Amino acid sequence: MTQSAVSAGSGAAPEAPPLLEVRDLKTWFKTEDGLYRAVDGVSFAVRRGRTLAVVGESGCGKSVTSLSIMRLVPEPPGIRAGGQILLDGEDLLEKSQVEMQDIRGQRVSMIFQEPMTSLNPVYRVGEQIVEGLVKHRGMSAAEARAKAIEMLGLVRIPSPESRVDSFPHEMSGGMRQRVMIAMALACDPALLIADEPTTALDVTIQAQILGLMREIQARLGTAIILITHDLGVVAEMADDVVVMYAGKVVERAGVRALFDDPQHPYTLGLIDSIPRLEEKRDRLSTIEGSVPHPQRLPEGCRFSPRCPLATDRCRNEEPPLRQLRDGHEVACWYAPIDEAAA
Amino acid sequence: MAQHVLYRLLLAVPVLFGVLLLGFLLLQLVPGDPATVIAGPMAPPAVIEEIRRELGLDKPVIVQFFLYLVRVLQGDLGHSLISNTSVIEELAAAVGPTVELMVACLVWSVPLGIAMGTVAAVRQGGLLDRVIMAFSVAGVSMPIFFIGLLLMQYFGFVWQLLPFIGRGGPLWSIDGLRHIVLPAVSLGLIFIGPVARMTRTAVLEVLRADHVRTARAKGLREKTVVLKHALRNALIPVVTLVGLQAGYLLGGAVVTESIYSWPGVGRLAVGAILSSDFPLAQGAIMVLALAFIIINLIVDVLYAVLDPRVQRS
Amino acid sequence: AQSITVVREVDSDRYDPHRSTARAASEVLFMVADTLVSLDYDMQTVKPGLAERWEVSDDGKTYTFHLKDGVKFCDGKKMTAADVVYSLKRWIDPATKSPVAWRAGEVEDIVAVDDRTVEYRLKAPFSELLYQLTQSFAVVIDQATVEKLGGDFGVKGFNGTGPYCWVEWRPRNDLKLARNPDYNWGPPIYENTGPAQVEEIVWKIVPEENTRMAAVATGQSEITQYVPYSTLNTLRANPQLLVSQSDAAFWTYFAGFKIDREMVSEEAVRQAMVLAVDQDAIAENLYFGEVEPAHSYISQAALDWDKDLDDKLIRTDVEKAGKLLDEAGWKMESDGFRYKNGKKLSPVAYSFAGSTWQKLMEAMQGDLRKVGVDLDIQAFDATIAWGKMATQEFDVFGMSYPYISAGDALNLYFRSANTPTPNRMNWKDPETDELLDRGKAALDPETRAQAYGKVLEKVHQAAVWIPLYHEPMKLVQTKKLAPVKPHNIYGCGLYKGLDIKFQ
Amino acid sequence: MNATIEDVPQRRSAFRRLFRDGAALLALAVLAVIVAAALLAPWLAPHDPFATTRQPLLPPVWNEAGQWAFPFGTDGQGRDILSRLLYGSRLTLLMGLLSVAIGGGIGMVVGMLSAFYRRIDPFIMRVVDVLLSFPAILLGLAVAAIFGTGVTAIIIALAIATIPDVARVTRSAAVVVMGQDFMEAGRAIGLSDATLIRRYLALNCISSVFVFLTLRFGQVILIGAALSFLGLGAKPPSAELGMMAAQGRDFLFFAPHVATIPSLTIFLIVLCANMVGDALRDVLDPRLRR
Amino acid sequence: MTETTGPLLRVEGLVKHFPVKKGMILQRTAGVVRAVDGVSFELRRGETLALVGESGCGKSTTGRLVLRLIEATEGRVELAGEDVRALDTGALRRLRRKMQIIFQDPFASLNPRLTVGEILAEPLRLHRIVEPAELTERVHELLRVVGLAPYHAQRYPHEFSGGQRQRIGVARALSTQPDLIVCDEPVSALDVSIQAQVVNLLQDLQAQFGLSYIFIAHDLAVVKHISDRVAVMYLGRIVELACKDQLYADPRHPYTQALMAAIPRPEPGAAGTRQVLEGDVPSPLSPPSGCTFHPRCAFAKDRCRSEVPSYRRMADGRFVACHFAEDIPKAEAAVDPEGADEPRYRRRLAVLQAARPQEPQPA
Ligand SMILES: Nc1ncnc2c1ncn2[C@@H]1O[C@H](COP(=O)(O)OP(=O)(O)OP(=O)(O)O)[C@@H](O)[C@H]1O
Ligand SMILES: Nc1ncnc2c1ncn2[C@@H]1O[C@H](COP(=O)(O)OP(=O)(O)OP(=O)(O)O)[C@@H](O)[C@H]1O
Ligand SMILES: [Mg+2]
Ligand SMILES: [Mg+2]
Repeated sequence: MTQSAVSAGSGAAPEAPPLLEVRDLKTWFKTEDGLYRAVDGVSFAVRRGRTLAVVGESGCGKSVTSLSIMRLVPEPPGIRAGGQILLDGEDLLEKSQVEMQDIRGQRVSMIFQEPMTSLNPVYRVGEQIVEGLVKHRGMSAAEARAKAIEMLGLVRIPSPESRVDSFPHEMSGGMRQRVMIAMALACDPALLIADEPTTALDVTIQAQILGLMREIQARLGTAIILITHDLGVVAEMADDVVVMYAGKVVERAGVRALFDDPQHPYTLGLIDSIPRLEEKRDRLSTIEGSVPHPQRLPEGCRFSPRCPLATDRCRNEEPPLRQLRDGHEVACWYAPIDEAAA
Repeated sequence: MAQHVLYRLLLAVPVLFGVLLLGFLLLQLVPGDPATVIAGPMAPPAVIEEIRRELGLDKPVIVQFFLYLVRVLQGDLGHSLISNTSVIEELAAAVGPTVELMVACLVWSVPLGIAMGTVAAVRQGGLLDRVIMAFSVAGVSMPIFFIGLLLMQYFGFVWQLLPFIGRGGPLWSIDGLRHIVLPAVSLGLIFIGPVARMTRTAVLEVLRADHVRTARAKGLREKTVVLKHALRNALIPVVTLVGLQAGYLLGGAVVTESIYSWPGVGRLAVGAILSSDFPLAQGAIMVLALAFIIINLIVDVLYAVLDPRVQRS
Repeated sequence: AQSITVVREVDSDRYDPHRSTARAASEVLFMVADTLVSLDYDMQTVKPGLAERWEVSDDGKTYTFHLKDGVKFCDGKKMTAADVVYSLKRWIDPATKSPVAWRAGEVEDIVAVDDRTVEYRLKAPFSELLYQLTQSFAVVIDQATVEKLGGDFGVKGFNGTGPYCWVEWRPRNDLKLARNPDYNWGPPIYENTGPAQVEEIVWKIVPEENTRMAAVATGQSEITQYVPYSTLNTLRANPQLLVSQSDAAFWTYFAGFKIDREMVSEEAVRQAMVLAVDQDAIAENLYFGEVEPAHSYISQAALDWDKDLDDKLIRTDVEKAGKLLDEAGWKMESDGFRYKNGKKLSPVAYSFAGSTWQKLMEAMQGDLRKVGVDLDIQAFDATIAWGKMATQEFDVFGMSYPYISAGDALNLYFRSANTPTPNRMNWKDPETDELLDRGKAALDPETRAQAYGKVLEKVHQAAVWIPLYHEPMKLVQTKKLAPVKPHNIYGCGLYKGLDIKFQ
Repeated sequence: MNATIEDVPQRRSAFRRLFRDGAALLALAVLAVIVAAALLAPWLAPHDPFATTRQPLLPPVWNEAGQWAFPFGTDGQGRDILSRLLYGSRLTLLMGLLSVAIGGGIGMVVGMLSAFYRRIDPFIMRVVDVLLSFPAILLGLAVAAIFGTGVTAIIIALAIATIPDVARVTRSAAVVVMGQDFMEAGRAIGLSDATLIRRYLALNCISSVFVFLTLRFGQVILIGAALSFLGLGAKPPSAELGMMAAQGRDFLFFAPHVATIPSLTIFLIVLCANMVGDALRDVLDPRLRR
Repeated sequence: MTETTGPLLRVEGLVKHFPVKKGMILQRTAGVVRAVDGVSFELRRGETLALVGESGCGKSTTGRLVLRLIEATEGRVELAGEDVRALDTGALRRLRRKMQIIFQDPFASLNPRLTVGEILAEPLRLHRIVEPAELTERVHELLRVVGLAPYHAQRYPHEFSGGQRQRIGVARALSTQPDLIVCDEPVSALDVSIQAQVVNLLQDLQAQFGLSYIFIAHDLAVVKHISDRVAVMYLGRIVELACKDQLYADPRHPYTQALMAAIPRPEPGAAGTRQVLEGDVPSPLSPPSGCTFHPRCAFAKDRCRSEVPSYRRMADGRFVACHFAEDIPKAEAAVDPEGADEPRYRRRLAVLQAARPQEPQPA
């Protein structure tokens, strides 16, 4: 498996070491019903100022991956089963929870899917933004409040001076997600993890939020890990993409390479199964079957039961993530697929 | 918020009316006849008849209820059939001790219960959790009179550490304090269990909530997360449940007061019902129901203080 | 701060001597007020009270009482013969509706001859009068206070000439009395006839007997007569406590039959039931031998008990009981109970709720089971019970009562005129009435004893009661107090409380 | 095609998971033993529970003065405590069971109707509030005053006191169910209200109500015992645990076993019921699952 | 009757106001949510009409009103010429056979206490669709139709994955052999790969049974794929209703334009150029005056603020509710249906499809 730093997908200079590198991360859950290998060998890297998208179907381990980086997986039932998470070379998996408290919110921030429930309903939004500033920046209450107002302005909340004293329930979903972003960015983190930040929002609001994130990234140079299952969002936002399936990375590429030249049968199926506005088709192509239940993971390649190309080798041996070309890796024994057959 | 409280107050009116009605009806159906009770065992029928007329007992039930309501609204709850004292006066004398007992019980049991529940939730599955939960399940399973009698036997009788009969005086006097310890502890012991359990459940639930994850993601200290972000939110359901448990507490108070001869409303009510002292029983039931309503009103106010979401609606 | 606390089981409904018949009322009334004459510890000798001496006319109809000088009410007002007259007349005034007015005899008039002389005139001789005048119903009260307080008399306040004065009553909680410092007219049965020796007495209501016992044991109460028998031995073993006893046991517990009810109308059935109940076992098991098992309807030590009856009393004999029932046609069925004409021998018994009667009834129930009688117990709380027991709907009732003499007891329970209460047996017998009249009017003790003896024999023969036990007076006190000698008047062990003092 | 459709593995059934909770299992076993002993009382009891002997207040066997003939000693009237305990548990369990069943049944119907017909909901909930304002013990006293003392009175009182609580619990469970699409689906199919309530609403509420009733069962027994303690209680000669405890109270300080043994039995029954209820809730209420 | 010629469903001026009540006893009406505020459309047999719009705009409410799962405040609903709102309980229940619903949430739409077999048998039994003896056979057939196996009948819903549950929901809707199925966001909760399966299934069933769909969705791409005509809703009203080609090629209502612009396209580099609609959706409790869209509309004029635009038919046959529908410039982001290039990976995909075992056609 590639241990070296992943190089750029779209021709950027490879010299800068990545901000965050995840190597062979394994996070399992031990529950009454058995062992769930929710994340089982995930590797990727995030570069400064760039956006990495993680896509995959529900339950494939996207959120667990991001929570693992934040070290917010509850233990028990979670188990750190292996791997490394290197933030500027420091392994986060080795840190104690107390040490992590200084990293969270300061160097790595996170925003979540549900803007409705991710803010504490009993405190004013200003207060919730201020907390991090006081903790990490040691600001006085007045300074922190000024900064909070500034941040609210940054995320385009109208009249931030008064909104800073609103309660979350007095705001719409879009506004709350803006507050979440303001809160996450308040301490100027190098990395922002956004776990499906727009899934719960309406399309028009989603467009607003995505635009805002792009704009802020351009301004602050924050690296972003964007978790989503919407390929449209990926295409729009990402520089690099990681495709996950059943706890594993199946393909890793620059965004153009991925959409133009998907290599893994799963990625291929995924990209082709979404209807597009631009084309007219009688039937959508499908991937038959459904995601394996994490307790019934198949032997060998986890996609093999659904893969039309699967052979005995696929069913018995797990394919490693191989570099096909610069910045494009795929975990399939048969990649690149021999197109001559068609 | 004032509006919210006012609204809850208004809401209490029909409840109170229902309580009055129920109390009245219940005692209407009682087989003992107030007139016979007043007249005494040897009175001739004529005398009893006369007393009936005096009391309005010969009128139709509806009229009696109406008359009763009118009197109640005028603050006249009648006279005790047994001791002939004014019911209002007897109740007034008994309310203080009951409030004292309640306060003395709540003041230690609720914070302790909340603390225990929080600790158990934070240490979920651990030894401490198990010990606390075992304690609280034992607490809710223990007959209150058993706790009372045990405490009385050991602290009062065997070790002679504390008095266990009646009230010693106002709470600020040494004697008053000494006397209230055992009743307050007995009553509190049965209340800690439910509070701890409710708190644990609520805290566990909140700890799973998204906003707690947000707080952690901010890098806040675990203590801050638990105390500021989890507990405060968990208190909202706990407070509501404490309000719902008020009936349980009042019931416990009745037994506790009886065991320790505590001169409160509960004991008064039991005595009055047992001796068919209708006006007094009605009054005492009303006061207890009123206490329930007031506790729930306080709960509502607390709720509004704790949860900004209710303030506007 | 020489204050003592006396714990007791129940409170009275009020403390009006003419309207309260409960022992709980008398206990306090004896302390806050005085009677013309007092009763000695032997329960037989009448001694001076407010009256330093008295004369009885030859026809037994006029009693002249000479009052002590210098007697004052608690409020400082001087007591005169007018006060005595007022009090006694209020007692018998129909407007007072006193349930115990009959105890005053058939009064023609009561007059104050002068400030210190009262003449009590009867229509017919009443041999018991002096005994009745020792009771708490005959205490002297202050007219002004009665009129001022109206319905609140004996509730909010009281004014008497007793060794203690009324301070405050909190119904069902406690009643506080303070010593009357000017008191010096105590009855001669006490060594101390002057002011009481403790400053304050608090009568505290503690309904739970176990708690009362614990209260004396832990010094929260200095003295009480209301401790459970079961604990007396433990208390006797306690070096800090003293248990004393009055030998006169003039408080009797019995179960009465309503003799005109179908189930118990046959004398044989009643006799069988009396035979079945094992009073000795009850006294031993339930009361730890602390009470005197009763086979007679009044204490055999009471005035005018007929000694001839001693050998004729029905004693426990289960076999004989069974035989009697067999003969009467009540056949034992397979379920262990007796039936006649398809009807089960299952008399309904009304009793007071509360542990004493509950245990007693259960014990009787157990004994009666052995001969195939299924006693159906229905217990009622005190206030309801009185009403219930005035009805005709039960076969058996449980009751207990204090008395001074045979006449006292018999006149109360066996007069035809006293149906339905207190003659709940419906014992209507002209001969009994005539004998009772004779006894009541007798001018010499022999005639009286003879008349009452006849009645006693009659009712014992008819088996109208199941006598259960005679309750002796037992006081438990801390040794910090000088030994208090128990009295037994109306079951009030402390009587006037003049001998209560700290060592 | 079907071969490729992965089925979700079957979750361990509630009972299987319940059986993995050792403490709950133990509690269930103890409860079963007590119930069996109560049912078999006539065959198990060494003595007539009502027969008095001449040996009152005999201590239990673990005390020096104890006798094997009376393993738990005798009460104030010399009756065998063990036998009375067996018979007493019978009555106590019956009392708890009946009142919970009656009150629970009515409460459940009321709660479901309230959730199903939102129009009558505010009215029903007000009535429930009023009922809730009567602490169970007071209700018990009042009902006992009407019907006379005895087990029936207690059962009625406890059943009435159970109604509002169950109605509330049912209602809140039912409101959640009502909000789910399958209710609408049932209506769309054309099912009648009665069928919807029976097959859709009731089936989905019953587990949470059942858990609540298990917990309530313990409470009901406690309140019943407290009522006995306050002077109501079963009619003699029948034995009931609460009444036995109350009678034993007279000897508490020097023959504590008379009060403590029935009290501890109550405690044991309630404790086991609560533990089973807790475990059931953990199993059936996924939110609290670890 | 005009059953065969007329539209299957005709909806006219449908209005639903939810009173917002305050107070527990006196229940004052504090205001009304105008969830649906005058909606009219027709649906032909075998046609799919999509309802799109943002959350809370009244799509589901419209669907439910059509099925009379909730009572309308005003308006007329005709199914095959029958006035649905006038039916009594019994007649309504009989009519329910003809119209069914599929829900969004596959987890909440099946009664967890009934087995799949029972769920499917219930409507069959209720409407006496088959003889009792044939019940099991019919249930199995339904399962096969939606791509499940007969042995699944004994299982409970929680033993299925989301996609499978959605198929069960479809089977239940099919069981009564309805004419109309309201699909309330049937694929929104599903993963992309599963979504395609269900969309295909729905299309196959439509072809097979001649069903009519009201297809509620907010994913315009899916809508474009499945529907014949599309109705765009905003705050309880239809703002534009047109044939799908017309609508996607040249949306006339500014809101439709904005909605289309907001959809992220799975085309790297496509973003950045589009204009984003500002502001939030107003509360339906107090909708803006005039045209409810005017506060967010880039083309709003004074008239829009005061005058409610009528819902009118334009020259090209579409319906629109905008005063200036004819004058609005054509949106940049509008879709050219034939504009897409053949993706580079087509050949690779063909390999994949060739390798796949032949899909069974529904029987
Ligand atoms: N606390 C936990 N205990 C047990 N299993 C867990 C836990 N958290 C997550 N899992 C399991 O880990 C797997 C991956 O979950 P994860 O939340 O990462 O999926 P996801 O890709 O984020 O899906 P979605 O798109 O639905 O958010 C799931 O199968 C889930 O059941
Ligand atoms: N039972 C109800 N009582 C009160 N308001 C309701 C009710 N049902 C729906 N509403 C309101 O009516 C409006 C339209 O709701 P509806 O569910 O039809 O929207 P929708 O378009 O289906 O939204 P979504 O995309 O979120 O499903 C919303 O504002 C909603 O809050
Ligand atoms: Mg996720
Ligand atoms: Mg909807």
